[in-house]
Amino acid sequence: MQQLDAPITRREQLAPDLVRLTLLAPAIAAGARPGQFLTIKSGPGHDPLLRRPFSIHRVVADGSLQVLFKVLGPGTRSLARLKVGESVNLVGPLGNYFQRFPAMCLVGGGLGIAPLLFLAQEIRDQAPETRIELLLGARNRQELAPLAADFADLGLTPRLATDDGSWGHHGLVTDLIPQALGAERDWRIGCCGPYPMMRAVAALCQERGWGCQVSLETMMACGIKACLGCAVAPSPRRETGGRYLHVCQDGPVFNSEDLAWTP
Amino acid sequence: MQQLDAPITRREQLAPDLVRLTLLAPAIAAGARPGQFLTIKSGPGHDPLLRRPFSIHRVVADGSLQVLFKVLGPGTRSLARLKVGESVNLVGPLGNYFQRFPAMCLVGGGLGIAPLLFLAQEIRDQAPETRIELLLGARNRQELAPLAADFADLGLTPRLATDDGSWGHHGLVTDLIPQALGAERDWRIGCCGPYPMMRAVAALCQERGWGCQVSLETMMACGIKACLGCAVAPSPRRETGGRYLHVCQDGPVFNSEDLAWTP
Amino acid sequence: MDAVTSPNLSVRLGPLSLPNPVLTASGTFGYGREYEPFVDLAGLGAVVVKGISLLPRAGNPPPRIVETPCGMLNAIGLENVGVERFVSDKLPYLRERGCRVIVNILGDSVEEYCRLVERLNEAEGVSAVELNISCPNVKRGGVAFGANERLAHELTQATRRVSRLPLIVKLSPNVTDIGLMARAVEEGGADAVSLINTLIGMAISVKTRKPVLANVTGGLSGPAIKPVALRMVYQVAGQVRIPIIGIGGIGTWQDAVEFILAGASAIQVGTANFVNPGATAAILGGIRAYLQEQGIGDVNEIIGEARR
Amino acid sequence: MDAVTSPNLSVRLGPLSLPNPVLTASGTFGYGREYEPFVDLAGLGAVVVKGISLLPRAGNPPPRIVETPCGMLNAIGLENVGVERFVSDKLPYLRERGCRVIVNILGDSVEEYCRLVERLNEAEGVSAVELNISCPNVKRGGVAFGANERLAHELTQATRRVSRLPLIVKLSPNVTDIGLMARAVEEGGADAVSLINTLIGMAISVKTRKPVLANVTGGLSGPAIKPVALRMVYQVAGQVRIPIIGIGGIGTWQDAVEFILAGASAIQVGTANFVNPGATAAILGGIRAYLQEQGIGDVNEIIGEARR
Ligand SMILES: Cc1cc2nc3c(=O)[nH]c(=O)nc-3n(C[C@H](O)[C@H](O)[C@H](O)COP(=O)(O)OP(=O)(O)OC[C@H]3O[C@@H](n4cnc5c(N)ncnc54)[C@H](O)[C@@H]3O)c2cc1C
Ligand SMILES: Cc1cc2nc3c(=O)[nH]c(=O)nc-3n(C[C@H](O)[C@H](O)[C@H](O)COP(=O)(O)OP(=O)(O)OC[C@H]3O[C@@H](n4cnc5c(N)ncnc54)[C@H](O)[C@@H]3O)c2cc1C
Ligand SMILES: Cc1cc2nc3c(=O)[nH]c(=O)nc-3n(C[C@H](O)[C@H](O)[C@H](O)COP(=O)(O)O)c2cc1C
Ligand SMILES: Cc1cc2nc3c(=O)[nH]c(=O)nc-3n(C[C@H](O)[C@H](O)[C@H](O)COP(=O)(O)O)c2cc1C
Ligand code: FES
Ligand code: FES
Repeated sequence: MQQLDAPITRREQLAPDLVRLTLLAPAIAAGARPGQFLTIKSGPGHDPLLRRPFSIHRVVADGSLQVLFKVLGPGTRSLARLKVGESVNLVGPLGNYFQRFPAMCLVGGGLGIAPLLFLAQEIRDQAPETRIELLLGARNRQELAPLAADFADLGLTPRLATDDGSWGHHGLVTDLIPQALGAERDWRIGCCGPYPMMRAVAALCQERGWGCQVSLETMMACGIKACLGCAVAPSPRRETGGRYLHVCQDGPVFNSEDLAWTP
Repeated sequence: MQQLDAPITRREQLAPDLVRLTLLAPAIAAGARPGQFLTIKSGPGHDPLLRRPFSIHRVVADGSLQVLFKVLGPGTRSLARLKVGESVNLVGPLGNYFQRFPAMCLVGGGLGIAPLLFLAQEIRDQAPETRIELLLGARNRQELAPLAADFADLGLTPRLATDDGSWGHHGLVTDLIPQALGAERDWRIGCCGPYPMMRAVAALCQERGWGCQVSLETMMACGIKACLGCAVAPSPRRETGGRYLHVCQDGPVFNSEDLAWTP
Repeated sequence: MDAVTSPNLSVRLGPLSLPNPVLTASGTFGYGREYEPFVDLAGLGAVVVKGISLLPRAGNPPPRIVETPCGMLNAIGLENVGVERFVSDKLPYLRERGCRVIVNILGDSVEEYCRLVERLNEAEGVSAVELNISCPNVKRGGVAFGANERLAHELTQATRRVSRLPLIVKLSPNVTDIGLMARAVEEGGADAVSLINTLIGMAISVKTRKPVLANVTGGLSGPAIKPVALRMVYQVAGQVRIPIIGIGGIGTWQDAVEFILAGASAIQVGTANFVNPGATAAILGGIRAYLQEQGIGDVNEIIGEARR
Repeated sequence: MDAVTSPNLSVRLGPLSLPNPVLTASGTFGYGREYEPFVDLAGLGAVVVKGISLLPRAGNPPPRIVETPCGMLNAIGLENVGVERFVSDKLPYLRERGCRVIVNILGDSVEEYCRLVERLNEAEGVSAVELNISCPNVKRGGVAFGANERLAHELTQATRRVSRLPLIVKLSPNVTDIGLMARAVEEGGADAVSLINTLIGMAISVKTRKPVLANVTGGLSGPAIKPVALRMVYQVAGQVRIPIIGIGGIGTWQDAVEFILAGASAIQVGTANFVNPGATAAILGGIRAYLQEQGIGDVNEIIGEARR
C-alpha cells in the first residue's frame, strides 16, 4: 500500500461519458490483485474534498495500471479533464481481491465490468487451465461495447445482455447464468455490478449451491479502515459479534453469503 | 452590466506565471471603459468560492476583450488551465473608469500595467491629440518585458524602471516622474500598481499639484455593491458623513485626494 | 396533469402569501436594485433587503471580508442607509417594480426595534419585517438577543405588539439549542422564523500573524455551512408550528429542495448571489423542474417530507 | 543561527511534553497502525486514537458518511474495539514503535469514564487521556456532558481524581459559549482542552427525499469548519490558562500555523488524513520550514501571537 503521484501516460475517451486513464505507478501495479482498488484525489481544491475509489481495471506490463470510469459528478468530471503528462495522487492497492477457482463465471454489469478485465487477465496469465464463462450486461449496446471490447484480446467471448435488447440477450445479464452454467455444481461466480444485480446473482447462486463473490461499493472517506465509514451489515448467519464489515478492508470482495442483502 | 458565458478564443502564456486570455463577449466589450473590471468564476466547484476581479486589459474590435493575469492562487491557477474553446462566466463591465485629460501620464507597476493598455488604446483612438507619457516599472526585465510589449503598437515608447536594474532605470518607477513631467502643472496622472507605489505617486502629485487617479484593489465578494465588503476609508478631508467608499462602485479608480492613505 | 406541467409554487408564511419560496438573504442582495441586470426581481418570492437601523451606519473598518474553504467571512458591521433614506430612496423603486419587500431590521435595544417597526408600519410597499437578532458583528447588544431565549422572547413580544406587518424572527446558529430559541420567539408572537444567520468564525494571516478581519471575527456563510443550517431547520421544524424560512449555503435548486424537505416553507439565497448573480432565478427554475419531473403538483406537499 | 536552521518544535501540554505540536484527531487515524505505510508514526507529536469505550461498540448502521462542500458528515457512532482489546491488541504496536499515544475515551456516565481512566492508568504506553464529551452521534448521554458546563465540570473533576495520566478534555462547538465550557473543565482540573469536535449537521437526498445518514444527523468536519474552530480557539485562549489543542479543518501547515497563532499549543489533524494520508508529516515539515523562513527559533514564541 503506497501513496504516490502517478503521471497519466494515456487517456482514452471510450464513450461520451466513459474515460480510461493509464497511470504509471510501478510500485502500486506490482502488488495489485484483481478486485483491489485505488483512491484518487481528483483535483487540487477542497471541493470535492474526498478521494474517489476506483477499481483497478488492468495492469500493464510496464508498471502502469488503468482505471475505467464513468463521468458522474465533480470528482470524475475533474479526472476526465486531465491530460497526458499531468499527475494524480494515488493510494493503493487497497482492499481484498477475488479468489480464483478452477471453474469461474465472471458476471459484470455496467461499470462493474471494469475490474473483471483484470481478473480475467490474471486468470489467463496465472491459471490458464481455468474454465471461464464471461457474462456481461449493460443498458444498451453503446454502453456495453466499450466495456466488453478488451476481453477478446484475452481470447474470451462474452455472452451479452442489454436492457433494451440492442446487443445480445434482451434482458438482464442474470438471465444468462442458468443457460451458461447448467446444473454443474463446481462453478464459482465472481460478480461486480449494480447492487440489485448482485443481489439477484447471489440469490441464484445460493439456490444452485454455487459459491459467489461480489464486489461492493459504498461511500468511502479513507479507504484504509481508519474512518469506519464504509460499514455494511454482515449476514445474520455470520458470527461477527454484532460488528459491521468494512468494504475498504474486509472487501470490496465478499462471499455473498457473508452479507445481509437489503431489499 | 451583464452576466454571460464567454468562450476563450485565445490563450497566451506571456511568461511562466503570466497568462492573457481573449474572451468573446461583445455585450460586455461594447460598453467597457478603461479602468473597469470583470469578475470571473474561475472553476465549477465551491473552492475557491468567490468570483475573481480582473481589469479589462484590452478591447478588441471583434467584440473580444482581454484579461492579463498573474498566477497566484487557486483562482488564477484554475483560469490558467483553461483551453481555447472552453467558456468562463463573466460579469461586467464593473466599476468606474479613468477620466481623460489633454496631458496624461500613465504610471504602471507590475500587473497594474494591465489596464493601462486599454487606457492608452482609448486615448489613441478617441483623443489622439492627447499628450501621453508612459512610465512602467516591475521587479525585473523578465516581468516587465511582456507587460510593456504591446504599447509599442500604439506608437508609445514607455520609460522603464526595474527594481534590479535589469531594464531601464534601476529603481522605482516613481523616480521617473519628475524627469518625465518637469515642472509643468497641466499633467494629470493615471496610476495603477502596488499600493505603496500608488501612495508614493499620490504624495508626489499632491506636492506638485498634479491631479492623480489611482486604481485600487481590495477583496471583493460581489463586485456590484451588494455585499459592502470592498470598503476603503475616504480622506478625512472628503465629506462623506463618515461613510466608507466602495471600490467596486465608487472605484476602482479614485482621485488620490479622496482616499485616506494608510502607511 | 395540469398541476404537474405547472406546479403550484406559492407558499404561505403565516399571514404572508408569496408566489414562490425563493427569497434573497439580507445583506447579500443590496437593496434589490443592484441585481436588476441579472434577475427579474418581481419574479422572486420576496426581496429581503440589507439590515436597516434607525440611523445610518458606516459599518466596520476594512478588511471586511475574507474567503474561506467553500465559504466566506464577513464583518460588514451593518453598514446601511438608515430607515429614513431606505424608505425614501430605496423602497419606491422596489414597490414600483411590484416586488414583495421584506425589511431586515436591527437595533441596539427593544425600543429601537419597536421604533423601526413603527416606521415601517407606515411605509408603503413593505410585505413583512425580519428581525435580525443574530448579527455577530455588532457588539452593542444586537447579538445578546439572539443568544438568550428570554431576551428573544421579550423582543418578539414587544415588536409584535406594535407591528401591523407580518413578523419574521431570524435566528442565530451560535447557540446550544436553536429549538429553544425558535420556541421562545414563537411564543413571543412571531409569524415565522428564518434561520440561520452566519456562524461566528475567523481567519489569521500567516504573513502578518494577525487576524485578517479588522473586526477580528466575522460571520461564516456559503456552502460550508449548509449541513449545519439544514440540520437546524430540520430540528426546529420538529419543535414549532410557525413556518420556517431556510437559509445557509443555498446555491442550487438541490440545496433549496433539501431545505424544503427538511421543513422550510421558503428559502433565502445569500452568498450564492455573489458567486452567481443569477442564482435566485436559476434556483426557482430548478425547483419548478424538479416538481414537474417528480410529478408533484404543489411545492407545499414536500415541505418537511424528509421528516415523515 | 542554529536555532533558526533547526527551530525548537517541542511543546508542553501541562505535564505532557511532546516533541512537536502535530497530533492526529481521534477517529480519523484509526488505531495508528493504519497509517504506517504513509507516515513515521513515532515522528508525530502524538497519535490520538479512535474513541474507546468500556465495551466494544458496533456503531451506527450505514450510511455513515456523506461528503459536503469542503467537508464531510460522519455518524460512525463510536464503533470501537473496547478498552480491553485496545490495550491488548492495539496499544502494544504503538508502544513498540515509540509513539506517544493519547487515548480518546467515551462513556455514558461519570462512572464509565472513571473506569476507563482507571483501566488506562495501568496500561503501559499511554501518554494522556482525552475525554470526548462532545460526540454528537451517541444519544445515551455522552453529548449532554459537552453541552452543559456543570456536567462537564463534574465529569472532569471525577476523572481527574482517579487519573494518574494527563487529562485533556475535548470540547463540543455546538454550544452558545465555548469559553464557559473551557473554564468549567479548567476548574474541574483538566490539564488541557482540545477543540473542536464536529458541528452537528445533516444532508438530505433529493432523490429519496430522506436524510442521507441512517442516523439522520452527523458530525461536520473538514476545511468547511476551520473558521469556526479557529475562532473558538482564539476565544478560549483569552479565557483559560491551560494549554489548548486546536482541531478543525487543518490540512496544511498554514492552517496549523493559524491555530498556533490563535493560541493553540498543539494541533490535531483530522479529516485531512483521509484526503492525504501523508498530511501530518507534510504539516510538520511545513511548520518547521515556516519557522526557519521567518527566523523564529522556537514554535512556542508564536503561540497566541495573533492575540497580542
Ligand atoms: C471500491 C470501489 C470501486 C469503484 N470502482 C469504480 C470504477 O472502476 N469505475 C467507476 O466509474 N466507478 C467506480 N466506483 C464508483 C466511483 O467511486 C464513483 O463513481 C465516484 O466516486 C463518483 O464521484 P463523482 O465526484 O464523480 O460523483 P459524485 O457526484 O460525488 O457521486 C456520484 C455517485 O458516486 C458515489 N460516490 C461519491 N463519492 C464516493 C466515494 N468517496 N466512495 C464511494 N462512492 C462514492 C455516490 O454515492 C454517488 O451516488 C467505485 C467505488 C468503490 C467504492
Ligand atoms: C478591481 C481589481 C482588478 C484586478 N485586476 C487584475 C488584473 O488585471 N490582473 C491580475 O493579475 N490581477 C488583478 N487583480 C487581482 C486579482 O483579483 C487576484 O490576483 C486574484 O483574485 C487572485 O486569486 P487567486 O485565487 O489566484 O489567489 P488567492 O490565493 O485567492 O489570492 C491571492 C491574492 O489575491 C487577492 N484576492 C483574492 N481574491 C480576491 C478577490 N475576490 N478580490 C480581490 N482580491 C482578491 C488576495 O488578497 C490575495 O492576496 C485585480 C483585483 C481587483 C480588485
Ligand atoms: C456580506 C453579508 C452581509 C450580511 N448582512 C446581513 C444583514 O444585514 N442582516 C442579516 O440578518 N443577515 C445578514 N447576513 C446573513 C445572511 O443573510 C445569511 O443569513 C447568511 O449569509 C447565511 O446564508 P448564505 O450561506 O446563503 O449566505 C449577511 C451575510 C453576508 C455574507
Ligand atoms: C470519521 C470521524 C470519526 C471521528 N471519531 C471521533 C471519536 O471517536 N472521538 C472524538 O473525540 N472525535 C472524533 N471525531 C472528531 C475529530 O476528532 C475532530 O474533532 C473533527 O473531525 C474536527 O477535525 P477535522 O475537521 O480536522 O476533521 C471524528 C471525526 C471523524 C471525521
Ligand atoms: S473507507 Fe474508511 S474505513 Fe473504509
Ligand atoms: S465587492 Fe461587494 S460591495 Fe464591492
